[in-house]
Amino acid sequence: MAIMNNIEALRETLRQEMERDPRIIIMGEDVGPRGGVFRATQGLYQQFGENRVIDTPLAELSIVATGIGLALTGYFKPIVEIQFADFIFPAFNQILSEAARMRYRTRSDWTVPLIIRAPYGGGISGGLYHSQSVEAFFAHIPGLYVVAPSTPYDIKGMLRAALQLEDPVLFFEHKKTYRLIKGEAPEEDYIVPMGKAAIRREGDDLTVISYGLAMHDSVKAADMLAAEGVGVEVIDLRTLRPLDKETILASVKKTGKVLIVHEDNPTVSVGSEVAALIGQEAFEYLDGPITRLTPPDVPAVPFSHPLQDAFMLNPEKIAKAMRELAAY
Amino acid sequence: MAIMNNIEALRETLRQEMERDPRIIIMGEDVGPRGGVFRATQGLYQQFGENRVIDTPLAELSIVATGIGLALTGYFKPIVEIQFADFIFPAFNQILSEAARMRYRTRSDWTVPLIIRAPYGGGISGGLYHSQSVEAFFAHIPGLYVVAPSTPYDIKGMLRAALQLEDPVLFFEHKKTYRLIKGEAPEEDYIVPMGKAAIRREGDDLTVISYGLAMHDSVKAADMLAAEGVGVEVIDLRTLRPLDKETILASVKKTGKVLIVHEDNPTVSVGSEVAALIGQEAFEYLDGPITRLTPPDVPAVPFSHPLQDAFMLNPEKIAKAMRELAAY
Amino acid sequence: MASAARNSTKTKPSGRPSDQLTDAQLLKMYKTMVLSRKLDERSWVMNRQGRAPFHISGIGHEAIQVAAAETLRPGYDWFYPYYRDLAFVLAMGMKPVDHMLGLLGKAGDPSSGGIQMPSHFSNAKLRIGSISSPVATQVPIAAGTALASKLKGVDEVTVVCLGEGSTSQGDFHEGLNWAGVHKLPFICIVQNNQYAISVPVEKEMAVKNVADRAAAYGIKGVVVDGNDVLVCYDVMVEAVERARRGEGATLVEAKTYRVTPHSSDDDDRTYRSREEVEYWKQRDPILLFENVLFERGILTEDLKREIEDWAIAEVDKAEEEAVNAPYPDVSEMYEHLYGPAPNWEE
Amino acid sequence: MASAARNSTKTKPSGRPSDQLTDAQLLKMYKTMVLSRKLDERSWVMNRQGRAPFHISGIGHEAIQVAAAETLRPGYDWFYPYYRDLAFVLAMGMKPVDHMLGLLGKAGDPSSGGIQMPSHFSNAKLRIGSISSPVATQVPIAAGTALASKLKGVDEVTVVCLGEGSTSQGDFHEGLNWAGVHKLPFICIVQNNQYAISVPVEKEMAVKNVADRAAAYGIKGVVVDGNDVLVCYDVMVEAVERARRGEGATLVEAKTYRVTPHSSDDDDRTYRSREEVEYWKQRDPILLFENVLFERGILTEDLKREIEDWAIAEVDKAEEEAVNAPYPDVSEMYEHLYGPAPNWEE
Ligand SMILES: Cc1ncc(C[n+]2csc(CCOP(=O)(O)OP(=O)(O)O)c2C)c(N)n1
Ligand SMILES: Cc1ncc(C[n+]2csc(CCOP(=O)(O)OP(=O)(O)O)c2C)c(N)n1
Ligand SMILES: [Mg+2]
Ligand SMILES: [Mg+2]
Repeated sequence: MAIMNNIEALRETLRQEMERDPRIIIMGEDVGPRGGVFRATQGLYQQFGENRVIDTPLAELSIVATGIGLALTGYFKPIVEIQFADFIFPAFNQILSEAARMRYRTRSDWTVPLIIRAPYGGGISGGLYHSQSVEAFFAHIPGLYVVAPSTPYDIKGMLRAALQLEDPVLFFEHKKTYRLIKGEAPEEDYIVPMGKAAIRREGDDLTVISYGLAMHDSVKAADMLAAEGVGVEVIDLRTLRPLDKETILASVKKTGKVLIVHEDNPTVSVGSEVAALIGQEAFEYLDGPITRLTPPDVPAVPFSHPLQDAFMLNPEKIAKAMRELAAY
Repeated sequence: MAIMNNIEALRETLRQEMERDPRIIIMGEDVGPRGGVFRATQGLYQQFGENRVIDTPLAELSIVATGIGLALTGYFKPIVEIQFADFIFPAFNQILSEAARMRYRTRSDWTVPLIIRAPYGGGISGGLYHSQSVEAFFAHIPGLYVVAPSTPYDIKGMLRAALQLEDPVLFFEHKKTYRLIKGEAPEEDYIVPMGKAAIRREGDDLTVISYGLAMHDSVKAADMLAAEGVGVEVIDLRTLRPLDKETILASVKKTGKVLIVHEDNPTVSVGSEVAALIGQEAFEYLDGPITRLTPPDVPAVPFSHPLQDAFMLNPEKIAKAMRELAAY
Repeated sequence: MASAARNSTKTKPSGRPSDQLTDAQLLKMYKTMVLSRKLDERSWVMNRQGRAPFHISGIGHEAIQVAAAETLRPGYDWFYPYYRDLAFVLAMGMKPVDHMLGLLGKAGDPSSGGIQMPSHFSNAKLRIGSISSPVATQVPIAAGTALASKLKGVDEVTVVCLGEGSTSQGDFHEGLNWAGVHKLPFICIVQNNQYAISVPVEKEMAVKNVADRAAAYGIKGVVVDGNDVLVCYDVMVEAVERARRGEGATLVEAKTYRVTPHSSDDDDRTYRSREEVEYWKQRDPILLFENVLFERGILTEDLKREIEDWAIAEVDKAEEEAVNAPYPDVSEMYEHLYGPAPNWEE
Repeated sequence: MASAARNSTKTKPSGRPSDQLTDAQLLKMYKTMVLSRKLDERSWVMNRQGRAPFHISGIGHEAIQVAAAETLRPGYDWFYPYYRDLAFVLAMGMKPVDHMLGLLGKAGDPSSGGIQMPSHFSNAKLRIGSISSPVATQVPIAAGTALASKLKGVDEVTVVCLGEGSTSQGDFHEGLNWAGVHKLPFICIVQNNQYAISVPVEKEMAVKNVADRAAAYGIKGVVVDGNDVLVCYDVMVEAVERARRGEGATLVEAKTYRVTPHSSDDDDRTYRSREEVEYWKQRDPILLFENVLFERGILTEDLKREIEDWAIAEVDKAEEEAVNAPYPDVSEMYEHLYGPAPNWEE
């Protein structure tokens, strides 16, 4: 089985799926000859031509809106790239008011099979506006799928799953994982279903619920705790809307303790929702407070190195929180 | 003491404060001769003239952005009206990326003392796009104050408080309460501080945490429960960011049971955050699941009457949830 | 009303496309305008009687709408309307009862099954796109649809409507920019009724004509008297032909007037004079069209009355049908959030 | 370099505003351009050496920037820059070390204390507005600031810069619309360097000149050779005077070229030819200005070398100072979220 990193998995899947389905077209800033600022679309313009890999004006509102208009016809399945998740907000109204509500407001007469890809997350000296985690805003919106795959296997499988849906999907890729995370990604056709979390590591003492880069750090921290005799179960949510309630609740019922870890700022976040879910539906099984670990509740990752380091999560910080909760 | 409804309290406060402080200007769609579609600014154009009450182009992005630009100079304190909260999303990027981050990214060299008023909420046959609760999106954003006063007293006091701040404030007014809710609003100068919840009704058996129209319904439901011998404490959050943790936690520690009630859809909402807070910081005091009651997790209030009725909360639905939790 | 009669009244043999309209077509257009007007007036009445919570009116806008529709192929071309496009959607094939069902929030409302407010038209079979309430969002969406036709290599045209006030939104700018960059088969019709609710056009923009904005996007801009159905038709024929031939987009500005309040929630006496409204009532597009039809001998007083009676009867029927139609079941609220997921569990 | 010398070289007594520039002014402008260039080049070196994580360059854009600054009153007029405006902010009063501190994310960075990426300029005392990364947001904000000056009745001018690609954003449209509607003392300078990262201008817009967009807003539009500092000055003088006299806004399009990659993360060989870049290097604004200054006898080879040495020494000093400056304390991350709340507890 091929070993590749996240960006390679993404690129390969885009290419394979475009070869298979002529309705797929890619649009975005610099996705053409340049191949994307992170090289997600490298070679695709050359292979598929300017009618299927379209460099757009610098205007996210209309990148998403024209994607909606293309999708509505049924002629095409657009995958649009937002260059950095931080720049998705000009398109917020189009995503919320149009893409997410089209099916509901027309009783499925019109649907928007649109994939919006966006690199998010910090740790790459991107400062306030090239580092943001933006998933909370979208996870609040009925009508959207929101996913954050973080392994090559999942990127492949979830992109394929997204392409099979007739609904809009927000496809968030932690940019720091693009080259950092390597793993197996089978050649053959497979999908990773939406709404299914993965258990990355089993354990009986404590459940960690995470996603993205923080999930990888959580696995490392769990390894440290294992050496200390504490069994930590690490759940990778993968899909942030809809949440995989069964997997979350089953694990918490088993361990009785839960630590929620993500890079997004804490207030009104995906972590809040996971905590609320557990507090309501697994209350009787809890042996300790529903604990959250996130960066501080500040606008986003500061540029300056020492601040960025202090902001970002890492295995040590997570292990510390695990220890405290395990000792509760 | 004068008895008035919410819209009267709003209008009177705007007038009084504009008389006091010549730096206050109002901008928005139809705020001028028309006096606003809900009449919040009625008479102000006539009294203060077209340089202080400005009818704007139909463009929320620039209503907020020019408000930011006016505020930055220090010459003015703009209060901008978004005609319906549903239409705030074109301005989302300006609010999030500019207003909310200006102070942080300039170490307080530049500040944005801007008030953004927006009528929100359903029950007025507004359908999907004239009924939304939008507070969750903003409550996630560090750098913003988010308030949802729902009595004449609080509208007066919190608008005055907002005008004393040097930071952006999202001022959400439940439009169904405009004429429905009446109450005392003193003549004299007073403020209701940001970040302080109000206990609307005391009780020992159960805490309800709510805001907006749902809070008023919760008080009615609490009255019903009192007749049944259950003491319900009703907390009106009033400020959604930052939350009044002390008041919330103190009440929950007293009653051991908590029901969170709001009109916004549940997933990744203010209710999620309140639940997460309690699950982490009052865990040991809980005698029952952290319970949430909201409308269904669908895009917004449907137009058709039977659906709207089924969507909206009311005292009966809330009383039912109270009873169930009390019996736990 | 034989074609001879029509030819005899053809006063200007100017080679205008509208000269080619047959009497039957002209009468069909006239009838649609009258039908829309009666339906609209009835909606006001029902609102004032407390039987419909909300109505937003297209009265005064019928000429440009019906003219434009006459130049399109319903069910082939794509149309993104706005909330005043009652006459437009009727001309494209929607029925009076469709509007009435929406007005009352009934289950059978084909636009949204009672989910949306009235006049938020949609009809997938007719390729009438669904509109939301936030204005101007439909413009860049329509550009995307036009791009789809172009990429697919079919000669479909996409038409999108909005009000002049809504051209202040960024969505308008971005949509037209795409139409220019990709030379799209795209027509944007701005129905300039001189107000955005209460805000007069001078406070919305510093240009005299919205059509002047076309030059910013390298597309064609045309101003037309939106109350004159025949010149509207002429302009639209040209725009549609250009679009079909792959020659690019047109921004059509139809100057008109909203003789009613903005919506049933508005009171327009607070911001404009009765004289101004009266002036425009004299320029009513139906009145103007009638003059032409009378002049050409196509319409007679009798026929006019006949058409009005027919229209009222249609509206009566539609109202009755809608009143008797069921409301959506409450379970509907939970439906249509997501499509069925593929069968992923192997 | 007495004024006599200058007059003797005054080849075109055309009544152009730039004819009134004294030798001292011209040399000051030249020095700022050279200083900016050297600082910019050093930033590239430090990035390539792995000492600075990111740099975004203004090389090639110096002429319009320095010319525009020369027409403004620093600390009185309001200026919203964009990330290529290194020469502009230097001309307005920021110091090389200010840039260096930002480049290295040091505590003393006056723009953001190391919170923002480099070249996200801000200086409240100089009335240089803070910029974020999402492009074009500054345009309607700047319109608001210009409105403030107008409402207050002071003759301050607001200048805002952005790239041509960024004019595709709705923010640009909305900001310029306000400038037109309110006839604001507002100047929008579009630095058209023909690319938005890799996307050439033909894919961004269907008009030849961004300045053509001015007509959509009822404001004045001017195209200027952005590499010719003197014609830039001429155009800006007129725009500033119009603004100060209350005659309204101007959209100035300065045609120029980005001779470097978009940023230190870019590789421009993937999307444009070396010949194209070479062609534009021959049209370097500093080179062009030197030709004029040589011709007029204001600059000599010796003086040129002297100025370059001075600039490099300034850059050396700035670099050293910044390298030795402390990083922000981690506690800084938690500060400046909100201002101190008034003392509300009575
Ligand atoms: C984004 C947004 N902001 C505000 C509104 C409220 N609103 C509805 S219609 C309207 C005026 C529209 O004016 P115009 O575009 O000229 O169209 P007209 O109604 O005159 O036909 C306003 C402000 C809205 N629907 N959407
Ligand atoms: C809203 C937004 N989208 C995307 C980006 C990423 N980005 C940064 S600069 C740039 C190109 C800007 O081009 P232009 O406006 O022509 O300015 P130039 O860099 O050429 O001076 C892009 C796409 C951004 N900063 N903001
Ligand atoms: Mg209008
Ligand atoms: Mg450029």
